[in-house]
Amino acid sequence: MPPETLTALQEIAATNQWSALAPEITLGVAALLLLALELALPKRLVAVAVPRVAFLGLAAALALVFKDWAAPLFGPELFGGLVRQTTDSQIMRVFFLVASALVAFIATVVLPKHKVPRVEFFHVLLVATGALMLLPQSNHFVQLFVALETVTVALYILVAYFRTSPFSLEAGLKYLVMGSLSSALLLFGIVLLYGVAGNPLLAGHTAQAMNFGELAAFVRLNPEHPLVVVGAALVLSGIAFKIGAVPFQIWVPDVYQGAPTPVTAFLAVSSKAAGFALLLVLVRGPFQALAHVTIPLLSTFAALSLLFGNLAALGQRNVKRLMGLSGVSHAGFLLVGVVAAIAREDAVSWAPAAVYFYLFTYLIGAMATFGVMAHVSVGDDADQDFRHYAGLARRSPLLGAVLACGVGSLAGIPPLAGFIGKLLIFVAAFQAHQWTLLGVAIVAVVISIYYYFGWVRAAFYDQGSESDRNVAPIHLGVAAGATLVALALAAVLLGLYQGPLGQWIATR
Amino acid sequence: MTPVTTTLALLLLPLASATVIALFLRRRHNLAAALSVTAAAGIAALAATLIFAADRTPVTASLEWLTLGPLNLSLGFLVDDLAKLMLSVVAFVGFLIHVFSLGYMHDDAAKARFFGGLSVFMFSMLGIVLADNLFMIFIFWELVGFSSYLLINHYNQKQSAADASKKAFIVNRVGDFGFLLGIIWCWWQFGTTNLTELTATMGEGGVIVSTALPLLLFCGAVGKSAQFPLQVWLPDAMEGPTPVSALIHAATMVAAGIYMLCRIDVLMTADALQVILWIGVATAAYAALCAVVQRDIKKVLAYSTLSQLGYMVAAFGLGSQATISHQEYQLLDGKVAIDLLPVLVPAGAAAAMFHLTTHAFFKALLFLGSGSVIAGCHHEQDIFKMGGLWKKMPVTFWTFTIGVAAIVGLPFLSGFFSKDAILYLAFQNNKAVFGILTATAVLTSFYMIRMWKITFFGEARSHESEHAHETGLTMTLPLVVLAVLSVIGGYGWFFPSIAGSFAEAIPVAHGTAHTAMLLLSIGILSVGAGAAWLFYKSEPTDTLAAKSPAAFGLLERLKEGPDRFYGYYVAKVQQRFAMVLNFLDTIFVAGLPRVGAEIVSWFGAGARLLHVGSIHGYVYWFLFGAALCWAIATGLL
Amino acid sequence: MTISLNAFLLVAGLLFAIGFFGVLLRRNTLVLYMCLELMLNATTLALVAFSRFNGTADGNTFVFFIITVAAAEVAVGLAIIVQLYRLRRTVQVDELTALRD
Amino acid sequence: MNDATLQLLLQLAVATPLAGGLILAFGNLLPKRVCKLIAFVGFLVPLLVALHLWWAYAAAPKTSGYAFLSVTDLGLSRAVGIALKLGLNGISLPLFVMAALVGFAAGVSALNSGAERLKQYLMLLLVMHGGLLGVFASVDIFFFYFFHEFALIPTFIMVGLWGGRDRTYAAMKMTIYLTVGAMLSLAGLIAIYTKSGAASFDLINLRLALAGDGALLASLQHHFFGLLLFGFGILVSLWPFHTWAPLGYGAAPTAVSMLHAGVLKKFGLYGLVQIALPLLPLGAQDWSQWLVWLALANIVIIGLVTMAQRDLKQMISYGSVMHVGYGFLGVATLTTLGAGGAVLFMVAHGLSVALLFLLGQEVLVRTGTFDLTQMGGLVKRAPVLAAFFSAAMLASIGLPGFAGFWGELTIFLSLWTISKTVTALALLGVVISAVYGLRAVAKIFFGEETELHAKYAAAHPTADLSWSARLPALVLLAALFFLGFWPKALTTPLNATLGEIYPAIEAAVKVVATQ
Repeated sequence: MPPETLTALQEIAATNQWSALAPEITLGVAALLLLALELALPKRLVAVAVPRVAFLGLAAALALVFKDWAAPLFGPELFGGLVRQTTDSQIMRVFFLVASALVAFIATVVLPKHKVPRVEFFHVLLVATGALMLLPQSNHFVQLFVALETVTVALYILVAYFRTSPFSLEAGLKYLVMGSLSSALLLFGIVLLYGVAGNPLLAGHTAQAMNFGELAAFVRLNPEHPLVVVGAALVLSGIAFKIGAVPFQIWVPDVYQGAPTPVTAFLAVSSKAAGFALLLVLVRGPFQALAHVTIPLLSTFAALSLLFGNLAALGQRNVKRLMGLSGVSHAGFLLVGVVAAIAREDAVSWAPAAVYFYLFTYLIGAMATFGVMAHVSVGDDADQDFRHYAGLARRSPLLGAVLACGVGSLAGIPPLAGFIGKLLIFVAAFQAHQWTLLGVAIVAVVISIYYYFGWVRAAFYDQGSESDRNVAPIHLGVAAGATLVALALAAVLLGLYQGPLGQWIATR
Repeated sequence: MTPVTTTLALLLLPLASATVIALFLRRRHNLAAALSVTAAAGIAALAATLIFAADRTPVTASLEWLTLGPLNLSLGFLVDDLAKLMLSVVAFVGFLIHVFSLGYMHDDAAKARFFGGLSVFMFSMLGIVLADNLFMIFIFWELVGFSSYLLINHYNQKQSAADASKKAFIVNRVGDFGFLLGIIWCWWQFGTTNLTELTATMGEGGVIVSTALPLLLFCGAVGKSAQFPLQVWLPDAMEGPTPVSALIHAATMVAAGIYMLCRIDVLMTADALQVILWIGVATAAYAALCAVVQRDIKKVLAYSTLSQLGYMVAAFGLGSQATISHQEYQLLDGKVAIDLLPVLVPAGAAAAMFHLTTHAFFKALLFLGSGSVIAGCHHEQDIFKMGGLWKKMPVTFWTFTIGVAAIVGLPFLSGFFSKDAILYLAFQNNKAVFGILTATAVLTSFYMIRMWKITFFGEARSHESEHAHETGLTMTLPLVVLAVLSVIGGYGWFFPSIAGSFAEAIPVAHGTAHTAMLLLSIGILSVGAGAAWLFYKSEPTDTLAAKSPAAFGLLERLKEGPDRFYGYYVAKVQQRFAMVLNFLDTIFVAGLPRVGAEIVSWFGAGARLLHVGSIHGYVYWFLFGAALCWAIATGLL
Repeated sequence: MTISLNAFLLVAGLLFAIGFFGVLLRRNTLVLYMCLELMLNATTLALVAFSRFNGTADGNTFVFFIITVAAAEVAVGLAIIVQLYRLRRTVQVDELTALRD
Repeated sequence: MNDATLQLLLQLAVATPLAGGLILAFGNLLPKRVCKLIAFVGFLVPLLVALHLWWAYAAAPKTSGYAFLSVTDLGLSRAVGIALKLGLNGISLPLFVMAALVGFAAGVSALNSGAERLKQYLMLLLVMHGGLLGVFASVDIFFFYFFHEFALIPTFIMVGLWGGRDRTYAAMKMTIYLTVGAMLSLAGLIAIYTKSGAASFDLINLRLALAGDGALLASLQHHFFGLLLFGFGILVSLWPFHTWAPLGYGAAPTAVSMLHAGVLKKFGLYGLVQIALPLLPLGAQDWSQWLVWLALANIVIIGLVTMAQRDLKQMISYGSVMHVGYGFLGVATLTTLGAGGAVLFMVAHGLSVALLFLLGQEVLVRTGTFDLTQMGGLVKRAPVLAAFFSAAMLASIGLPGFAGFWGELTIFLSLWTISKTVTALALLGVVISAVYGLRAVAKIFFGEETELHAKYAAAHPTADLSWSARLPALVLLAALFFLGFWPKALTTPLNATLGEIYPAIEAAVKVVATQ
C-alpha cells in the first residue's frame, strides 16, 4: 500500500463521523429491535408493544437530531464527500421524523381493522424513515441512489401490504413498475453526467464526477454540453416521479387509492417532501449553473401539475384518489416556490424557506385529513367516497371540525396555515417575476376551492341518504382524538402566529 | 328675541311638535291635535312679529353644515320681502287650516298621525320659505314631497290613496331629478348656490352660459307646482283628507314652485322665460277645460288650482329678468361688501306672487268650504248628489259664495285685482297670451258657477244632502276669516303691509287702460257665469253630457289623456323593459360563468379519463415525459 | 482491434431502448419485469465503459450498488407478482386494471 | 384616555367578538342562556368602543396618519414585512363605526331569531363580526385582506347551513365568485407591495415608498389597478360580476345578509378609496372611464331589473347591488369630493340595507312569504313595522334627513367633473329607486288586506314589532337620522384625511372632463 494512498485513506477515514448519523442509526437499531421483540414477547403483548417501541425509536431519533442541532459537524463533507449536513437537511430530518410518527399513529388506527401482521409494517417504516433522513444530506450520487432506492423498495412493500386485497397488490405492482422505470431513467442520467464529467478531453474534468461539489464545478465550466443537459434533465425526471409532478404523475391516483391509508399518507407527505428536499439540493448544488435548463423544465412541470392536478380532481368522488390529485396540485405550488428560488437567487434568498414552510403546512393539513379518513373508512380501504362522509359533522363533530381544518388548510383558506404557505410562495414568485406561473397558480387555487368545498359540503351539509344516517357515531380513542385536535390546532395556530418558523424564514 | 332667533324658533317649533307626536303621543289623539295646532299658532305669531317688524332689512344667518373638499355646504336663512310674503301665506293660512282640521278630523282613527304629518309639512314648507341657498331649498323640497306623500296616504287602507301618494312622490322625484341637475350645474358654474351671492355675481355681469340651467331649475317647479308635463299627480292627490288638499294642494306646497322661481329670477334668460310662459299658459288652458266635466267637488277645485298655477307661471314668464343695481364698498378687513339696493323686482314675479297670495286665500276658502260641505253631507263628494244646501248650511254657503266671487274675478274682490294684473301684463307684452288667458278666465267663471249652482241650488238630490247640517264652529270660523281675507286681500292698504317692495312692482292699469280692464273683467264674468247659470239645471245628471255628448266626450278624453299615457308607459314600456333586462340578467350575465364552469368540468372529466388503469397506458406517459424532458433540455421547446 | 467507447455506449443505449420498449409492449408481467432488469444492466454497462475510458474508479464501485438494488427490487417484485397471481389467477398486464377512474 | 388605552380599546373591539366566538366554539358545554349572554357582550362591546373612539377621534382629529395605531408582530414581520397594525384614520373610522352598529343590530336580531343550532350560529356570526371590524381597523394591507377572508368563510358556512331555498347552490356560487375576487385583489395587493419595495406591507410605508417620484411606472400601475379593480369589483358586485349577490342574499339568513350586504361588501369600495387610488393614481385614471360605465350599468340596468323583481328579499338584494354603483361612481371621479361622497355613501348604505334586510325578515314572519304580488294591507296588523319599513326604504332611496342623501349629493356633485350626461344618467337612479322602493312599500303595507294575508294572520296572530326586534331597528334608524341631521360628525375627520391624501391624486391625475 503506497504511503500516500495510506495517508489519503486515513484522511478519508477521519471524515467518517458516525455520530453525525446517530439518529439514522438509532432508527435502524429500533427496527431490528422490533423484529427481536416479536420473537421474544408473547402474542398478545406484541400488538401493544410494537407501536410503542416504534414511537420510542422515533422520539429517540428526534431527540438526537435536536441534541447536536448546530454541532460543528456542519460544513465539511462527511464520509469522504458522501454526506453534507446543512440547516435545511436538519429541518427535513425533523420533518420526516414527525411525518413518520403520524403515519405510525394512523397505522395503529387502520391496521387493527385488517388481518395483517403488525410488526413488519413498523419495521419497514422505520427503515424507510432512516433512508428518507439520509436523502437531503446526500452529497454524492451513490449515496443519493442508494437512499432513494431503499425508500422506494420499502414503499413497494408497504403499498402492497394488504396481501389479501387485490387493490393493494395491483397498486404495489403499478408503483413497482413505474418506480423502477423512473429509477432506471434517473440512473441513466447519473451515468451520463458521470461519463461526461470524467471525460479527460473536456475542460474541468474531474475524477470524482459523482461528488456534487466536483460536478457543480464541472457543470459551471461547460453548461451547454448536450450530455450534461440531457443527463440533468433525466435526473430531474426521476425526481419528478418522486414528487408526482406532471408528466410523471399518472400513477398517483391509482396507487394512492390501492395503498393502505397510512401508506397513502406516507407517500403523499414524506415521499413527496423527500423529492422536494432532493430537488432543492440538486438545483442549488450541482445543477446551479444549468438555470437555463432547470427553470423552463420546472416551470413547465409546475404549470402542468397545477392545471392537471386541479382539473382531474374536479369531478373526483373517491377521497383517496382526490388526495392523490390534490397532492399533484400541491407539487405544482411547491415547484413554483422552487422556480422562484432558482430564478433570482439574490433577490429571493428566503424562497427555499418558503418551500419548506409550505411543506410543513402541507404536512399538518394532509395528516389531519388522513387521520380523519382512517377513522371514517369502514369496509374496504380503497373504496372511500363522499357518501361515507355524509353527515359526518353530526356523527362526530370533532372529526368534522378536524376535517374542516385539514381540508381548509390544504385549500389555503385564510385563517389556516395553508393560506400562509401559499401566500409566501406567491410573494416569493412575485419577487422572482414569475408572472405566468402566478396567473396559473391563481386559477389553480380557485379550481381547488371547488373540490375541497365539495368534500367539506358532503361532511357538513348533505344529510346523506337514510342508510348512512343510522350509522353509529364513530368511536374515537383518547390518544387518537388528542393527536387530531393537536393537528387541527396546529393548522389554526400556524395560520395566525408564525412565530419561530417566521423568524427562521427571515434568517435565511 | 332677535329676528334670527325668532326665525330659528319659527323653523324648529313644528319639528319639535312633530317629533314629540311621533315619539310619545301616537295613541293620545286629542293631545297631539292640540299640540300641533298650538305649534301652528306659535308659527303664526312668530311670523307676524317677523313680517310686521319695523326695519325692513332682510334677516340673514347661516351655519356651515358640511365641508368635503371644494364643497362647503351651509344652511341658513334669508328672510327678505319675498320670503315674508310667502311666510305670511304659509303661516296664516296654515294656522287657519290647522283649526279647521280640528273639527274635520274630529272622529278620525289616526288623528295623531295626521297632525304629526301636518307639523312635518309645516316644518318642511317653512324650510323652503326661509332657505338662503339652493341646496337647502332642495333638501326641504324633498321633505315637503315626503310630507305630502305621508298626508295623501292618510287613509292608507284605501288602495286608491296608496297609489295616489306613490304617484305624487314619484312625479315629484322626476321633477327633483331636473332640479338637482340644475343645482349641481349652478354650483359648478358659480361656485356657490347662496342666493345673495348669486344675485351679487349676476349683478357684476355674470352671464348664464346656457338656457338649460334655468330650465333645469324650472323642472323642480314643474314637478312641485304640477305644471304641464307633470300635472297628473295633483287631481289624484285629492285622495287625502280635505284640509290636506286645502293646505298642501292649494295654498302652500304647490305654490312653492312659483316661490322658488321668484327666488332665482336672477338666473333667468329671455328664452327660458319664453318656455316658462308657454308651459304656464298651456297648463292654465288645459286644466280649465278639464274642470268643466268634473263630478267630484274636490276634483273641480283641483283642476281650478292647476289652472290658477298656470296663470301664475305665465305671469312669471311674462316678466323680464330682474335688474340688479348694487353698490360696493370696502369693508375694514378688505373684503368687498355688496349692499344690494332695493332690487328692481320684475313685474312678472310681482304679479305672480300677488296672484299666489290672493289665490291662497280664496282657494283655501273654497277647499275648506267644500270640506265643510262634504262633512255636512256625511262624506258625499259628488256635486250631482248634492243640491239645495244654501238653506241647510248658510254660513258655508255665504263664505263659499265669496270664494267663488273672488276666483271668477268679481270686481273689487282680491281675485279681480290679482287676475287683472296678470291680464294687463299679458296685454302689454304678448297679445296671443292675453287672448288665451282671457278665454281661460271665461272658462274659469263658467265651471265655478256650474259647480256653485249644482252644489247649492235646486232640491237635495240624495239622502245625505237631504239631511245636511251646518258644521261646527271650529270649521266655520276659519271660513269666515278666510272670506274676509279673500275680500280685503287685494287692496292697497293690506297687501303692501305683507308684501313690502313686491307691492309697488305690480302692474296696475291707469286711466283709459284701467277702465278697459274693468269692463273686460265684467264682460268675462257675465259671459262665463251667465252661460253656466242658464245652461246647467241642478238635476242628478250633467246637462252638458245630456245636451252635447260629443263635446262632453272630447273633454272627458282630454282629461283622461295624460293619465292613460303615463299609465301605459309605466305598465307596458317600463315594466316590459325591466322584465326583459331581468331575463337577460339571469340568462346571460349569470349564464356565462355557469357555461364556463361547465367547460372546466368537461376538462376535469377528460383529465380524469386519462387514468385508464393499464400499466402500458402509464408507461406511454413516461415515454412522453422523457421525450418532453429531452426536448426542453436540448432547447427544442 | 480495440473497441472504442462509443461502441460500448451504443450497445448500452440499444439495450436501454430494448428494455424500455419491452416494458412498453410486452403483456406478460414477468417478461415486463425482465425488461426492467435489462434497462438496469444497460446502465451498468455504460457505467463500466465510462469508468474504464475515463480512468476513474467511481463507476466500478457504483455498479455493485446497482446490482444489489436490482436484486432487492426483483425479490419484492416477484413476491408481489406471485401473490397477485394467487388472487387474480392472471399475470397479463391488460387484465390488471381494477384500479382506474 | 391617553393614546395607549385607546390603542388597547381598538384591539379590544376587534378581539372581543373573536374571543366570544372562541368561547362559543365549546358552546355545547355551556347552557344556552350563558351562550346568548356571551354573544350579546361580543356584539355590544365593539359598539361601545367604536362610539367612544369616534368621540375621542372627533375631539382630536388627525390631519395625517393613523390614530390609535398599535403594532403586534406575529412572526412574519422581518421575513415578508407583515405585522398586525391596527389604526383608524378619517376614511376607516366612519366605516368602523358603521360596522360596529350593523354588527350589533345583526347580532341582536340573530339572538332572538331562534335559528336551530343557535350556539354554532352565534359563534360563526361573532367570528364574522370580528373579521369585519378587523378589516376596517387594520392598517397592514395583508391583515386587511386576511380579516376579510376571516369574515367570508363563516358567511359561506352560514349561507350553506342556515340558509333559505337552494342554499347549497347559492353558497357554492358565492364561494367561487368571492374567491376569484379575493384572489385577484390579493394578487394586486402583493404586486403593489413587491414592486414598491416598501419596508413593510402596510399603508404608511407603501404611501412613503410610492409618493412622488417613487411612484410605479404607468404601465405597471395600469395592470395592478386592473387587477384590484376587477378583484374588488367582483367582491362588491360591480355590474357584470354581480349575479352572485341576489342569489346569495336571497338564500342567506337575515343576520348574514345584513352583515355581508351592509358591511363586508364595502371591503372593495373601501379598498379602492383607501389603497388603490392613493397608491395607483395613474392606473386609476386609465381605468376610470371603464369604471364609470360599469357603475352606470349597475345603477340603470340593475335598477330596472330591481323593478322587475317580485320577491321582496331579491328586490332588496338587487337594490343593494344597484346602490353600490353610486359608490363606484364616486371613486371613478378620482376627486376628494367623489371619494368623500363614496365613504359617506358606504356608511349610509350599510345602515339602510341592513335595516331593510332586518325588516324584510319581520315581514316574512308576519306574512309567510316574500312574494310581493300576494301582499297588501299589512299596516292594519303592524303599523309600527310599516313605519319602520317605510323609513328604511326612504332612507335607502336617499331622502334628505337620512344619511343616504349626503352621500348621493356629494357623489352627484363630483360626477360633474366627468360629464353632464354621466351625472344625468346617475341621477336617473334617484327616480328608479323611488319607483321600486315606494312600489314595494305600497304593495306590502297599504291598500286592502289580501286574502293570503288574512288567512295567514288568522293562522299565526303575531302582534306588531316586538321590543326585542325593535331595538336593532331603532339603533340603525337612530344612526341614519343622526348622520342625516348632523353629517359633520363624519365629514370633519373624513375631510381631514382626504385633504392629506387626495390632492396628490388630483394633481397626478389631470382628469379631462369628457364633456
